[in-house]
Amino acid sequence: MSNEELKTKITELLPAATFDESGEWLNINVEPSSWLSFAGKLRNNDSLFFDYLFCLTCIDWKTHLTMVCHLSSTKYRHNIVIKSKLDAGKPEIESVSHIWKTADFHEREVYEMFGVNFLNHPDLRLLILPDGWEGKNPMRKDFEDAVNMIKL
Amino acid sequence: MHLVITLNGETIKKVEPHLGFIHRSIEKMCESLTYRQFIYVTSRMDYLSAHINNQACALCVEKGMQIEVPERAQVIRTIMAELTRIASHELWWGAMAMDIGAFTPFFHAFREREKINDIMEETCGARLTMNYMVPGGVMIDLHPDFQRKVKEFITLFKLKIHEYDELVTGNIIFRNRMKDVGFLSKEDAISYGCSGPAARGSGVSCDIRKLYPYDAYNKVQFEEVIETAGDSLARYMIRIKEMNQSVHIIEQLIDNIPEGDFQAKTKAVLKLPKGEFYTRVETARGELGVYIVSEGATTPYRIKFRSPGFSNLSALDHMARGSKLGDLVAMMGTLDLVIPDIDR
Amino acid sequence: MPLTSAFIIPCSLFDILKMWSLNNITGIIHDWLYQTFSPTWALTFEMVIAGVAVIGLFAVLGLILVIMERKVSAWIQIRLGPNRVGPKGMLQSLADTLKLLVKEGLTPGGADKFLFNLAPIIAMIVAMLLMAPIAFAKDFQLWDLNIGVLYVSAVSSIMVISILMAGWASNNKYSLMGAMRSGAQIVSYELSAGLSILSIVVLTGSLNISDIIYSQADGWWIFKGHIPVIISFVIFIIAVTAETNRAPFDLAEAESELTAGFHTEYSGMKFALFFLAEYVNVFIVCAIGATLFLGGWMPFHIGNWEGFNHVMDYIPSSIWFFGKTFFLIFVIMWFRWTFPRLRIDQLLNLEWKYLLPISMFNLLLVTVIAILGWHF
Amino acid sequence: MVGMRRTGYYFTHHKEIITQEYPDNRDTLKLPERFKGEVVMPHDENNEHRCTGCTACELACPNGTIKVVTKFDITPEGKKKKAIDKLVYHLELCTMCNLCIIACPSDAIVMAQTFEHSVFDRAELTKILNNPGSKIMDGVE
Repeated sequence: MSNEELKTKITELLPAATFDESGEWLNINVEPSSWLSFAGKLRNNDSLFFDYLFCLTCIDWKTHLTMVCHLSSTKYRHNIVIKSKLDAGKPEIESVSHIWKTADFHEREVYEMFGVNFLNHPDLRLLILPDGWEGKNPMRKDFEDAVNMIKL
Repeated sequence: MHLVITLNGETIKKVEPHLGFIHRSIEKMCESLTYRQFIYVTSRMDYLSAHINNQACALCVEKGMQIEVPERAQVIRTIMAELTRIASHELWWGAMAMDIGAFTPFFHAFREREKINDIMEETCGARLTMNYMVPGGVMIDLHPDFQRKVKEFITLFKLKIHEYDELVTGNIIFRNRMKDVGFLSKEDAISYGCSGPAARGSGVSCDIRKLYPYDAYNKVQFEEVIETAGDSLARYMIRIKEMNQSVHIIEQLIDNIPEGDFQAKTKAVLKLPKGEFYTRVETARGELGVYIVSEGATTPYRIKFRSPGFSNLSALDHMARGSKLGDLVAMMGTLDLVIPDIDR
Repeated sequence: MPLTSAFIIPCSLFDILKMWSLNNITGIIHDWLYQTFSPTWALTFEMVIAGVAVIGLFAVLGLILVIMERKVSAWIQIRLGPNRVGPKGMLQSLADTLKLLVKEGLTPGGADKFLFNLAPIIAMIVAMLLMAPIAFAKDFQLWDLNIGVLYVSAVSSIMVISILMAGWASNNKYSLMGAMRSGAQIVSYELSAGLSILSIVVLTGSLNISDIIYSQADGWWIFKGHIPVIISFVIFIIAVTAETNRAPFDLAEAESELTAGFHTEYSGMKFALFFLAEYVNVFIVCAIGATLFLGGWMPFHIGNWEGFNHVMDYIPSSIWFFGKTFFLIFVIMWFRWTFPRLRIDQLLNLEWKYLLPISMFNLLLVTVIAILGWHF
Repeated sequence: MVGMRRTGYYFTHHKEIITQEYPDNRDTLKLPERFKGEVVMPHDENNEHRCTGCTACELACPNGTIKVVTKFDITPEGKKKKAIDKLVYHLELCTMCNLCIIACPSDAIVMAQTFEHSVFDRAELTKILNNPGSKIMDGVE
């Protein structure tokens, strides 16, 4: 499906969505509050059928955080990118781990690296960082490692 | 990696991976490295397909810079990537058999892998972490002996590949250990974000080389190996057949390496334009995604590696529940987990 | 001159072979002791000699088997194997033993100290006891008791106690799991091993090991006893491989699943004792197999070929015995380095669903053969 | 069973053994000329090297392995000329990525084929690549 068709389809599902076509794939900006219901529609809509979440990550823009989800359809082979802006102070978003099960691990990674709180996540614990990790989230831009080898 | 397993006798109730024991935060490291420098770090992620990782990064930078890669470089990259894939699958095959309890295949697999490593050493200067790909092509031209050595290797490999079937695949104990173990349905494989042989074993067509061809993959004929059984044996068979396909790809390219530059002319300092770039390649374990967010500086603003092992690992708990402890090692073997790839 | 030397060499060769055959050595020593000392002292000396011989044999066998295993595995795996210590690396296992001897024997904190230290000793004692009834050569046997076969199968089942003890006392989840597995495995495989031994007992009509060997003077049971004996031989080999915890049945120490199974926590000499006991056990079961099915020290005879049989008789009986035993050991090693490991449920299925019914039915067949006298 | 035939084959065919007896084969061991062992700076018979002290390698290195300490030489014409005092190389940080060799405009540094790097003191891994008293080769800018 071309980007134009995707656009019209998605506008039907979520009129509030804004689009950005500067990248390779269609970027869709959604509000964190509407993300969960929108994700369910993307997954279950027969003509979209985005059943393959291949990348879920987060970007720290210092002023705010951006959640980035790369979705693909194994049936129609089209890709989209979903972005939602989060508050830097208290980032919160609904978990989609029951829609795409792979999101479980990816969200846990984002949780510990960026401190994004995923609501209704089944098992939101530290995955990579050692238990009892104190301090800032390592992938945030304001995190300074005391032993950074590169900046010798 | 540390797996916490809840057992009832010998039956697995729950598997909980604890990660991060070798986490080096490569993504964070890359934020302070330039676009030429960060490629070498990615060899340390999935060290068994170091070439393909480097290739993914180089491709992503090329996409951002819109560098036209010379055909010769493309073909060299493809051959190298396929050699890496064979080497990786060889090691996997040996380690897999070792997990199941047979030691001998490990050494037999290393015999052929050693030949590939020698070829790599001769051309790239290293055996494991080559750092041979640079944005715009490859670092050095091929060694004059490269073609001859690769052809020798292919002849040898074709003589030896049936031994793998004799030693392991045809073994009745092995088949019993693998059959109907670690079942992963097609829907689950997609939902867990599995890729590579782990997903293809469940009948999901997900070979990036076919779907989104990069480098010289659109110039060669090969089949995407798909099995529908979804058990460990299917994933095993896929890798064995994939080795044959890789040999097939190399055979097509090795005599037709075009003349020309091995590297495109690039500026001394690379600066990606502002924007976001995502490339996907097929490593030996599955789909590797490189996601670069650039602010127009010489270093990436944010870089994310979507590693295949991380997603494949998340399916382990689902697969393992209700099976025996001995099956767990078989499942982990067929998922082909490389821990630095998961931890990054 | 060349002619005479050509005659002398074969003659002296035969003499040397005679000397090596260990025939009558026990008799000579026995007679000499009883002539020189009073019967009480003679008996004591005999016991001491036997004890020293067993311990010496235990150590030597362990060393030889370890180096043999390493060489066999290396050659199968297209490697060279140990080649640093001694000529062609033949002293490697001696060096390893020395290293293990001087290592500190750690006892983990939460372990049951008494049981933990007792377990390897029991394993070793069992292996030593099993040596008693084995006929190493013609008339060279420590204790030719009339229930030899029964004794072997009875004593060898004590082995499982030492493993369970080690697993339980280690206070380690891997050890316990390995011990439990190995308990289930050894107990169940004892059955088919016993049943296949029984088939020879039925044919011979005696539990005495030297009787069994003498009954094979005109041909080994594996050739005389038709297909049922071959079947029971195969079952015996499979069962003893499982009983000695060797791959493909090494679930008790499956290193990819359980680190090292029941001896995870053992180190130094305690580990070495387990290790030696395992190898000596392998030797013993192979010796039993060779005795029962391949005629022990009996030379290989073919029907009425007098010349051939005569040549075979010149090869000393101890060489026959050790040759057969080491051939069986090699077969078991060959198994180990070829096959992958079974899963625990497959292992028990194999025993209870296949081997046991087959060996039971097989025993019936053998009994019929024995009663009707169909064997040669 | 087929597997046993295969292993039996290798048991009896010793000529296929592939073990390399490493410390014993040092004399015959030949590494390919591109093998990346460590960074060295070749000097010719007059104790001259080709390094101009341009710090391109230092910039190219991702790990801060190379430190170029420059000094100013007085050329015969009386002009000040930049040259290296020391080229410090931290082998313990090096990942043999070859980027410095590629970056060097005057081919002053190359990869050596040595690979036995273990020493007892970590300080020994920090090396100074230029020989004491060495000079820049004529004609290298």
